[in-house]
Order: sequence, then structure tokens, then C-alpha cells
Amino acid sequence: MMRGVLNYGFPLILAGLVVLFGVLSPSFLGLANAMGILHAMVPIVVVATGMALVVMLGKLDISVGAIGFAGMSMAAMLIDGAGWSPLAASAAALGVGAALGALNGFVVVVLRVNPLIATLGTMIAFRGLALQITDSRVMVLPDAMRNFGNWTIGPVFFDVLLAGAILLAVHLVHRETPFGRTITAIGNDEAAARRIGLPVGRTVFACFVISGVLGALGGVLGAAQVGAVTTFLGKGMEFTAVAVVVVGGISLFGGRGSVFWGVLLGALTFEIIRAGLNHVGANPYFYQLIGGGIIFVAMYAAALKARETRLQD
Amino acid sequence: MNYSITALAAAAVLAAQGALANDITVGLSWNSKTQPLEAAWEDYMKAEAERQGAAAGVTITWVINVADADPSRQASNIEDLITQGVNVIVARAEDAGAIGASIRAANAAGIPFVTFDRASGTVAPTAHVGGDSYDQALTTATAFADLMKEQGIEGKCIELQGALTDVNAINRSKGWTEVDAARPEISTLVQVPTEWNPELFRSGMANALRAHPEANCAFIASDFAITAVQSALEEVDRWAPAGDARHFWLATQDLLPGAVPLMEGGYIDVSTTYDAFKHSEELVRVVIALSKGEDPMCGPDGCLAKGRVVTPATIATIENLWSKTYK
Amino acid sequence: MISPAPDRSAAAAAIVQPGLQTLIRVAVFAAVLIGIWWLSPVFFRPSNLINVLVQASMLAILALGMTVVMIGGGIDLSLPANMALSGIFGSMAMSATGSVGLGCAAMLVTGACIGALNGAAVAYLRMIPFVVTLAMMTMAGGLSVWITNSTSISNQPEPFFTLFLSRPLGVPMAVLIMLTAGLVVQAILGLTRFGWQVYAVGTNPAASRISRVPVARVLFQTYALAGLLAGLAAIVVTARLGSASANVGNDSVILDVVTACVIGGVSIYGGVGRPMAALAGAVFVLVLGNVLNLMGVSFFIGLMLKGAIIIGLVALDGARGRSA
Amino acid sequence: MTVPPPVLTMTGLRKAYGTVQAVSDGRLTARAGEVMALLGANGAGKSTMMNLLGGLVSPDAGQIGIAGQAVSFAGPTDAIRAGIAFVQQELSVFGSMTVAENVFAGAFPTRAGRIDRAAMQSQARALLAQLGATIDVGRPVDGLSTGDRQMVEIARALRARPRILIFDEPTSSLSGREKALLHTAIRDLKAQGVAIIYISHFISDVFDICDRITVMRNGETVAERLASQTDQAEVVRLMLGEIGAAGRIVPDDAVPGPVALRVVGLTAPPRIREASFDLHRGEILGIWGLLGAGRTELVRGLLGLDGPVAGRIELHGPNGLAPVPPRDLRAVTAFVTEDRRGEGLLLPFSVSDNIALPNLDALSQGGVVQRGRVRELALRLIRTLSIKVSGPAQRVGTLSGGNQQKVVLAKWLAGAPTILILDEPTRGLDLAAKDDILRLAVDLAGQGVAVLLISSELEELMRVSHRYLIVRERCVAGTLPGHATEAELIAALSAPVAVQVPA
Repeated sequence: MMRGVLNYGFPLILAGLVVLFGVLSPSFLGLANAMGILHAMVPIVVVATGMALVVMLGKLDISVGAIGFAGMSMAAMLIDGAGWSPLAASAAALGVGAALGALNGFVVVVLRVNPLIATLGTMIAFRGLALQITDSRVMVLPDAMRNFGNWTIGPVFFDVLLAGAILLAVHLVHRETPFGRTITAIGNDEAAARRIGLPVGRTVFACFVISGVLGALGGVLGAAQVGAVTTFLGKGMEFTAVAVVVVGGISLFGGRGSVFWGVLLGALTFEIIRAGLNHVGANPYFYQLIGGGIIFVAMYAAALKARETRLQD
Repeated sequence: MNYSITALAAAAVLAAQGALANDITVGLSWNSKTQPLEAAWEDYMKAEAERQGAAAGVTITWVINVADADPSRQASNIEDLITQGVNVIVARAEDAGAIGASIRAANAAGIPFVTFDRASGTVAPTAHVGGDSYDQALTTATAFADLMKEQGIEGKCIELQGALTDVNAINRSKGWTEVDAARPEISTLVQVPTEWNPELFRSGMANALRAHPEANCAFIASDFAITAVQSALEEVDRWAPAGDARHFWLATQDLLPGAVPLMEGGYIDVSTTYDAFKHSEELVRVVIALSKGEDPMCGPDGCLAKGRVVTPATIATIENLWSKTYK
Repeated sequence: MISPAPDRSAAAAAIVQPGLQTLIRVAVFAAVLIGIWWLSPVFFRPSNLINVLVQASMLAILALGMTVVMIGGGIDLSLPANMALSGIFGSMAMSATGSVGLGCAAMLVTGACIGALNGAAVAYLRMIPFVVTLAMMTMAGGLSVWITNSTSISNQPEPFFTLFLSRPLGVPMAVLIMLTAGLVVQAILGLTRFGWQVYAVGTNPAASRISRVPVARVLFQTYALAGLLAGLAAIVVTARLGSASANVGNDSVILDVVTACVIGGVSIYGGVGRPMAALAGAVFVLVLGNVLNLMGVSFFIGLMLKGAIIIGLVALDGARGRSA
Repeated sequence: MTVPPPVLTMTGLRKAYGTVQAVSDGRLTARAGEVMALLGANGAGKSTMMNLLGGLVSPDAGQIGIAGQAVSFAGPTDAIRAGIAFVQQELSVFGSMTVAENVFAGAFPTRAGRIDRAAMQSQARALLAQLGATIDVGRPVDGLSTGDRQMVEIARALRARPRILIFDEPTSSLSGREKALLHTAIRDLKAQGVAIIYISHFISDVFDICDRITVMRNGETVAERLASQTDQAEVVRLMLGEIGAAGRIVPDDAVPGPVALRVVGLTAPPRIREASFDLHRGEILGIWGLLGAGRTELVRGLLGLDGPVAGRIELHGPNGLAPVPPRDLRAVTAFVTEDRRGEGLLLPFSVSDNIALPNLDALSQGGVVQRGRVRELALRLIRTLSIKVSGPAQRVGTLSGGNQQKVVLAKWLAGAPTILILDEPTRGLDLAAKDDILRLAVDLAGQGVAVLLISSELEELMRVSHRYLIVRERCVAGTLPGHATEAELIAALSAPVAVQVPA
């Protein structure tokens, strides 16, 4: 029964919020607004998708925001300075993401540094790197890139489809492939996974690389939407991503939860609140407070849940 | 991070040279360097120091440090400038309140303190030099209201505010709101604060547009990330140059490099420049005056360099507009 | 079946590891000092050294709090946000009542309460410290921003400043507070029953429980104490800046705090660390910054170096962490 | 029945860890279609033999032959390839994954990179059916009973179609019914021609399903018997070896003091079932049972160290026996755990700090620890227990096992406990140290302390116990008086007991 509440609590809260904002501001319930909310969700959804895989391992990667910033800064420099095409530059950004993710993986798997501290360290380092190469300036991106970032097919934004596809793909990889199941196994019990000879090290490393790539992609899509790279890019995104994952009911102890529903519900919760407060013209200083509150509730629920399953085992 | 050692090293150098009466060291403390604007200011200051310095027979040495948007770090940086014993301190405050402590410290050490661009909310500095952000908003808003009147349009506007920790953001909102109250041609539908974060410029504008489809104009507290607004407008197909029926009337502040081509293209209707060049010119004048122990003759709100109103009509002809030339 | 193999490595780790680390730390520190001396002898002027200490005071006091939590085997990311909020509440109380004492008390109490909330969540609800304090960071930050509309409060009564900006015996109050706090925390951890229990819990909770250590209560208290120190830091920083605002708790601060602790030899795996060393670590973080600037290295490269230092030292610490 | 040739022959195996000779002469054979039991008290070398067979460690000497071919394993994978599979005592199942996924973890059948669930599930179903288990292969392992989880684990082992299948303590956490199912499954496997090695401390189980029995003691294989040609008593004697004639160091029938602790119906399935007994002041109550019978679980449950337990605990207080929660019992009990390094001591801490930890209240004034007193106490106990250390400041991690154990005792003695629980206190200690520890226990009993002693070595139990508490298959099967003979004690272990199904 408690279980049920924990599992369906957030969808319920979500529905409640939608109704509330809808009543306060009818325009909130329009299709356009729904699309707008999905559009605004894109960067965080992509980043949180990578985070979700790492959390499924029972680990965390809080360097994703910095990776996004670093990757996109690199891309902007290539476009600005070397005159690369946005597409090529974006590809390069993903490359940077993969490299930095691999560095995280190396530190965690080979140097066996606690993932929190490892990625805390790389988070500082990567942000420093990005600020260094951009000299922390605002860089305006070519229209082509911004048009891509806001390109719609019918009522739907293309990047929403892209993010959706990625989310679904990662979800399927996690559910339907040996690699994905190994992730869950490690999240359940890393020691046992080693005992029965699962490729723990390789899997963990791969997850950090994926998380890096998606972090960079999140940065690219975010920058494409606003058509500029500023130092705000990816700032605090790591924490939002963790929050999204937790709120989405993916256990921080690892191994439990659904990538697709977790990330989707989590991201919706936060974006609906932001957009709703915008619509009703509420005091925006309120956001952060509400955000923190939601994380706390979600975590408490997660802790109870985890204890329940612990008792069952 | 603070620069105490840099400062001390410089001090040592000066000592070695045996500082002459007409050699002055100016400590410049940036709160952060995240926009081309700061770079422009710095370069113009140095250039002006050469020019005016030569005229006044003064050689100016700069000691510059950056606080990365951390008030306590800026306090540290300024303390270092004081321990070094620079002749004048110039600071762009990160926090309108926190800068007071540094001003107090400088006063105690008998070093003249000039707040640049962002005024102190607490202790009064020796002098304040900056753009007149309030006047900036007034001129833009008035020009915009005139435009609406001439076009015979009733302007229903969205106001995108800056970060409310920033005196300029507050002044601009104040200026706009006053004109809005005084002129029937324009009215504000909703105020959206952005913390100067482009993502919020875009999503905030987009949400406001959906909440108020009748909106036809916007006042934007700074156009450093104007492309974010462009995205939001394109989303509802309102991004078109003046003359086009879909045109969405835009009044912006600063006319920063990113905005120049857009005004040239007729997307931005009115803006008031944020004149890095004039600020720097004025600052150097004040610094030299202070170093000679003269009164810089500032107004009640400080020595303010007013911005110039620019429209698509005038942008081609306006002179030494830094954002046109600066990259 | 007993196999001595792990025994040996464990013993080895226990003995060799700290030695090795201390060696490396000392080496780095010496290198930096020589660097400074070479680049700018004037650095060692008493006036400047004092100045560096003043600048380090806030960071150092936060690092003391983090040390207590880390030795107990946890981590508290909410310390800077906690400091900002405490400073704001205290300043409001002060400007409302005009009473300096009340204001300072308010700061300390606020800090301790927020710490206690963290502690309760970690110790009694068994939530993950990292995430609990992360959420607390967001909430405290949000609260500060909300109640102040992110404007700064700078109408503290003048006596507040005259008291905390005074220089008894030529030593700035901030430095005195920092050193006193350091010695007190050192004493608490080194001399009191609570302190011994903190080290025990951080080293091996299971064994501590068997040895009648009230594990949950001890954990709770470490977070509460850390919160109290955040309140103390709030007093120092508010006096120094002449204002309290949400953005003194800016993200880069927590990273400096962790760096200071790790440099000071506090183990993120718990059970190891000395408050005064962490305090030295905090000073080192500032000095390091100076050196980098002096060598014309940009602030941003400084960030990269800081990240590398954290990872490097923790990796060294790793063997211990795993054998424990 | 004709004797098939051995599939597995391990001969003359030697393996030393550092200075400790874990296996000095290991021999073991296994035949297709037979169940071979491998028995031995703890420290006999069973685990090492299995690690050698599993390729986890390589032998210092000796051969392993499979189907007549000499083999040498570089790692676990070689062993698996050679057709060897383990069912570990410690279950390696993943709660949030389905039964089928658990069975195929590490070797998922895929089609175009995607797991072929249909194939996986049908094969998993087949494997489980082969074990006579009917579990929905689509449901997550969360919420399965321990027995079912074990079946999942076995199914995973079978997946590789092993020729040799090793069960390590498979029934230690199973209920009677589950155990019966497991045994049927093992018989089926046997019928399918798998060679099975069965390691267990439950002698009755061994005789229930094993054809042959190999007994190890002190790293040597001391005997191989046909189950049909031996009996439980002989096997136990082989395991324990000749009991040294060392005389008892306590009077046979000391007049027991008043009841210090009364335990009624202590239950925590599957660890403890309905345990009831009295513990008197001044007596040493020897808990006699084989490893895995639930001795440790009993005392830990008593102290409430492994989660909630049902039943009543009464402690002798000022006004007679009064029910108390485990917490209060902990407050007056000295507990020497079997895991000295993990739970008994803080290895990085100094001797004196370890001794001080449980006694901080007494050693501190106004919350401040009185270092003087700590040192004093440490020195006193180091002297009284003649602990060999360079000084109170020496790190415990660097001490020998015997001295470490003395430190554990020292830290408890300082608090003058009324109850002393010793769990395998002499494990891994040399004779002198063992003797010291035992005599210490006797002295304490003499001072009126009530002592519970767990030991796998009958010899030492017989030297010091005033009474024996017989623990068998997770429950208290009765008590024997101090003058009970070795034969009686061994018989008590192997006497058939009615299998109780936990509530």
C-alpha cells in the first residue's frame, strides 16, 4: 500500500499541478504550451538519460553539466574560429563529451576513486577547461544552429523527437540488451556481479562514457535553442539531473526504476512547475525553493522504498 | 582567487623605480568577466589612460583582478589592492551591499574609491562612474512610445527583467515602468525576471507569449542574449523585420554586438546604447582628477555617461559605437 | 577459514598509506612556498600573511565543519548555502531588533538547525548524505533567494562591525575566531568522548556499534556541529562583507571546502583527519590561488588544477578506503 | 552398481597463504552420477580445496585431473570451461531482475543484439523444471523465498551444463520443506549423470543424499568412506580428530548460581527457531553444535544485532528476572565476536583506544576523556592479560591474532560485565593463547560472570563447560550436563531431529 503511494505519488502530484495551473491560467492547458514545455525539457531530459544509467549502477556523475558546457564551448570555438559547420562542430562536442566521460570512467574504475568525489573533481576541472578555452565570453551561434534547435515538424519540435528517441533507445538498451541487464545487476549487488563473472569494470566505464556523450549533447541542444553559448550553460544541470532521476523514482541505491518513465516524469515535474509559475506570473524566486522541496520528498520516498526492499531481501 | 601577490610584486616594482609624483597606479577590480562588454571597457580605459594621461602629464599603471562573481573574493581582491597601496581603486561591484565594506576599508586607508557601472547600495564611494541605466531605460521607453504613437499601435508589452541583484536591472525596470505609467501608447502585460540567464530569456518569453497571445511588443533589459528572444518569437512566428505584418516590436537596452545586425535588419526597433567608450572616457577623467586631489564634479548620482538612442534609421551613421566595431 | 593475505595488505595500507600521503602533501606545500619565495619575497611580510589568513577565515571555518562530518564518514554539501541563509536570518534579526547578540545567536542557531535536519535524515532515516545535503543546498539556497529577493541585507547595526572588524592586539577578529574555532574543534575531536566516537564510527560503524557506541546519535551530532560552524562562518563573512546575501554561498565555495579538507588529509572514507590540518588546507587553497595568479596562470586553469588535486589525493587515499 | 571412473581427481594438493598452510595434503574424487560429501570442521581446508577447483587460487603442488586429463586453471573461466560449476553459500541473485534474467545473467541469449526473451524464458523454465521447481520465470526475484532463490542460483549453475557441480552449504538458510525440494533436485541431477560435490555441516543431510564422504582435518584429507559403510558418529569423530586428553579445568558439577539470563522462544526465521534456555551466574554454558547450525545467529539474535527478533529475554535485575529489550542486554554483556578483525576491533586504532571505546563513559569526566585513566586502564589490562605489545599506543592491526583477541577481551573486562559471550574466541590462535583465553573465561565465571561459549572444537568446550546447550538446525535441541562424555556429545549432534518448519 505504502509501495503503491510511492510508485504513483508523483504522477498524481503532476496531474494535480497541471489542473491547478490550468485553472489559474487557461492558456496553460493549450497544445502549444504542452509542446513548449516538452521543448524546454529537451536539454535536461537528454542529460538525465545519461545520468539515469549511472544511477542504475548505484553511482553518480555530477560532472555532466560541466561536460555539456565544455563540449559546447569547444564546438562554438570551432565554428567561430575554425569555421567548422555546426554539424561537424556538434559532432566534435560529442567527441569531447565521450573523452571527458572516459576520463571519469578511468578515475572511477581504474583509480577506484569514489564516484561522487571523482566527478566533483572533474566537474570543477571541466568547467575550468571550458571557461579557459572560451575566455568565458558570450558566443553567438550561427542561425542555422538556432533554427535547428527550434525546428518544428507540424506542432512538434524536432529536438523533442530527438530527445524522445534517445530516451527510448537508452531505455530499450537498458531493458533489452545484455549490457543493460548487466548495469541493473551491478546496481543490485556489485559484489555478486563480480562473483558470477559479469564485466563490472567495462560496464561502469561504458556508462560514464555514455553519460559524458549525452551530457555534451544536452549542452549542444540547450545552446542551439537559445542560439548562444554563455557561462550559464549547464550550470547546476548536474544537480537538476540527479533531482530529475530521483523524482522519477530511480533508486540511488541502484538497480531499481525505469529509465523512460523515471526521466520523463522527473523532468515533467520540474518543467511544469517552472512554466506554470511563469504562466501565473508567480514570484520566480520561489522556483528553487520548490525544486529543493520536491527533491527532498522524493528522496525520502526513495529511502523508505529502499528500506522496504532491503527488509524483503 | 585573489591577486595579493601580483599586487605586492607590482608594489615591489614601483618601489624599485621610485614612484614619481605624476606616476599613479590604478587598481581595477572586476566582479567577473563574462561578456565582451568588460573586455571593451578595459581596452578603452587603457587607451584613454594613454591619451588623457599624456595630456595631463600623468602616467597610469593598471593592476587588474577578477573575482569570478564571488563577493567575498572581490573583497579579498580589493584588500590586496589596498595593502599594495594603489593611488586609486576602481571596482565594478558584484554585490551592491557587499562592496560597502571594501569602500569603508579604502576610506580607512585614505585611498579614493570609484565604483564603476554598478553603484554601491550602502556606503557612498568617493565617486561613481557609470552608464545612467535609469536614463537609458527612460530614453528607450520614450522613443519607443513615440514610435508606437506614430505607428498608431497600442503596445501591449512583455518586460524581460535582468537579475534583481543588479542595480542596472532595477533602474531599467524602474525607467520602463515610469514611462509605461505616463504614456497611454504602451502597457505592460507581464514582467518576467531572467537572472540574466539566456535559457530563462527564451522559456520565459515563450511562456509569456503563450499566456498573453495578444502581446505585440517587448522591453528587454539587455540584448546580450537577444538570440534567445529571437528563438521564442520564431516559435510563434512573430520574428520579422518592421513593415512585415508579423513584426513584433522590440525595445532593448545596451545594443551589444549580437544585437547590432538585428537592428540593422529592422528586427529591433529602439535601443539605447550602453557606451563602453563614454564610460571609460569618463572614468579616466575622474581617476586623473582624483589623483590630483581635485573634485571630479559629479552629479548627485555620480558621473554618469548617458547612452544614445539608436534606431534602424540611425544605426548606420552613429559614431564610435563600440559594439559595431568590437568583437 | 583464515587467510592472512588480506591481513598483510590491510596492515600495510594502515601503516604505509598515511606516511606516503603526508610525504606528498609536505612536498607539494614546500614546492609552493619555495615558488612564492622565488616569485615574490614580499609575500612573507606579516601584514600580507595576516591578510591571507583573513581571506581564508570563512573557508577555513566551513572546512572545519566539513572535517567533522567527513571523519564521521559523511559529507555535507549544504554548508555554504547554510552559511548564506544563516547570515540572512541573523542580519534580519539584527536589523529588526538592533541587538548584535541576538543576531549572532540567530545565525548560529539557524546553522545548527539546518545541520540537525541533515543529521536526522542521514542518521535516523538512513538517507544518502550526498543527496540529502544536495537537496538541503538547493532548499537553503532557494529560501535565501526567496526571502531576500536576492538583494543583499546591509543595514546591520554599526556595533556589529566595530566588534567583528576590530583588531585586538593587531590580529583581526576573523583570524582569532578562525583559530579559536580550529583549536576548539580539534579539542572536541581529540579529547572528548564524542570526538573519539566520531573517529570510531567513521572507521568502522559495525565494530563501533558492538562497542556500545550510539552510532546514529554520533552521526546526527556531527552534522549539527558542522551546521553550527556554518553559522559561525556566517558571522565572519557578514561582518567582512558588511552585508548578507544569497550569493555568498556561491557554488565554487563548496568545491573549495572539499579541496581544503582533502588537501588537509581528511579521508572521505571516514575515520581520518585533523581539524587544524584542514584549516591549513583552507589557507593552502588560497595561497595556491595566489601562486597560480603570480605565475600568470588564469583562474580557470586554477580550477582545473584544483579538480586534479582533489582526485589525486583521494586516489592516494583510496587504498585505505578499500581496505577499511 | 558398477563404480564409474572418477570425473574429477584432486591429489596431493598443497596450498599455503603466507605462513599458514591451508592445505597440506588435499585429496578428492568425484564420479559422474554420484554425490560426494566434503566434510571438515572449520579451518580444515574445504574452502581452499574449492578455491583451487574453481581456479580462484593455484596450488603450490599436486594435480587436478578431469576425466583423466591433468588440468591447470589460470582463472575461474578456465574452470567453467572445464565443466565445473559452483552453487555458492552466499546467493548471487539480483532482486529487481526477473528469474529468467538471473538464470542467464552473464550469458544472455541474444538475437540481433537484443535479448531473446522467448528463448531465455523457455530455457530458464526448462532448467527450473529439471530441478522440479515451479517458479514463474517472468517475475522479479524480489519476493521469492530463499529456497526459490537458491533454485534460481542452481539453475544458473546448470545453465553451463556442468560435469561437476559443487554445492557449498546449500541448505544453511533453507526451511525443511525447501531443503527436501533441494535434495530431490540433487537426486535428479545425479540421475542425469552430473558429478556432485556436496559441502555441508548438516551431517544428517549428508547421509540423506550422499553416496561417498570425504573428510578433511587440518588441511589434510583424512578419510574417504562410502556413506553406506559408515555412520554419523564415525564421521563426526573423523572431523574432530582425537580429542586431546587435556583435563577439564572446571569442576564437573559446580552448583549453578541464580539465573542471570532467561531466553524464551527466541525466533527470527530463518536464522533462529524457537530458542529457549537459561544462563546461570558463574557458569560457562558451552554452545555445542556444528558450524552453520545457528550458534552465532543465536547469540547475535539475543543481542538484537541482526534486525528484530521475536520472543522474550529476561535479565536478572535488582528485583529478580525482568523482561528487557536486546539493547539493555547489550549494555551489560561483553560480546567477543567471531569476526575479530571486522567487528571486534578497530584495526587502525591503538590498543588503548580500542580498550577505551566501550568504556568511554567511565573514562571521561564532563564529556572529556581522561587520557591518564585510559593509559592506566590499558596498562593494567595489558599486564593482567599479559598482552604482548610494545606499548598501549601500538596499532591493534599490527598485533598477532592471540594478542588481538586479548585486546578484545580487555576492552570488555574493563566494564565488569555480568554476561560474557564468547563466539569462537580461540579461532586461529596458537595453543598457548587458546589456553590463556579459556582460563580467563574460567576465572571470570569464578567471579560470578555468566559465560556463553561457542566453539567448534569439542576439546576446548569439554575443558571448560559446566553445561552444554545443543544447537542443531537453527534451534536449541536440548542441554547436556558438564560430565557428558565425548560420545554423548557427538551423538547429540547427529541424533535425528524432527525438522521444524518456521512459522
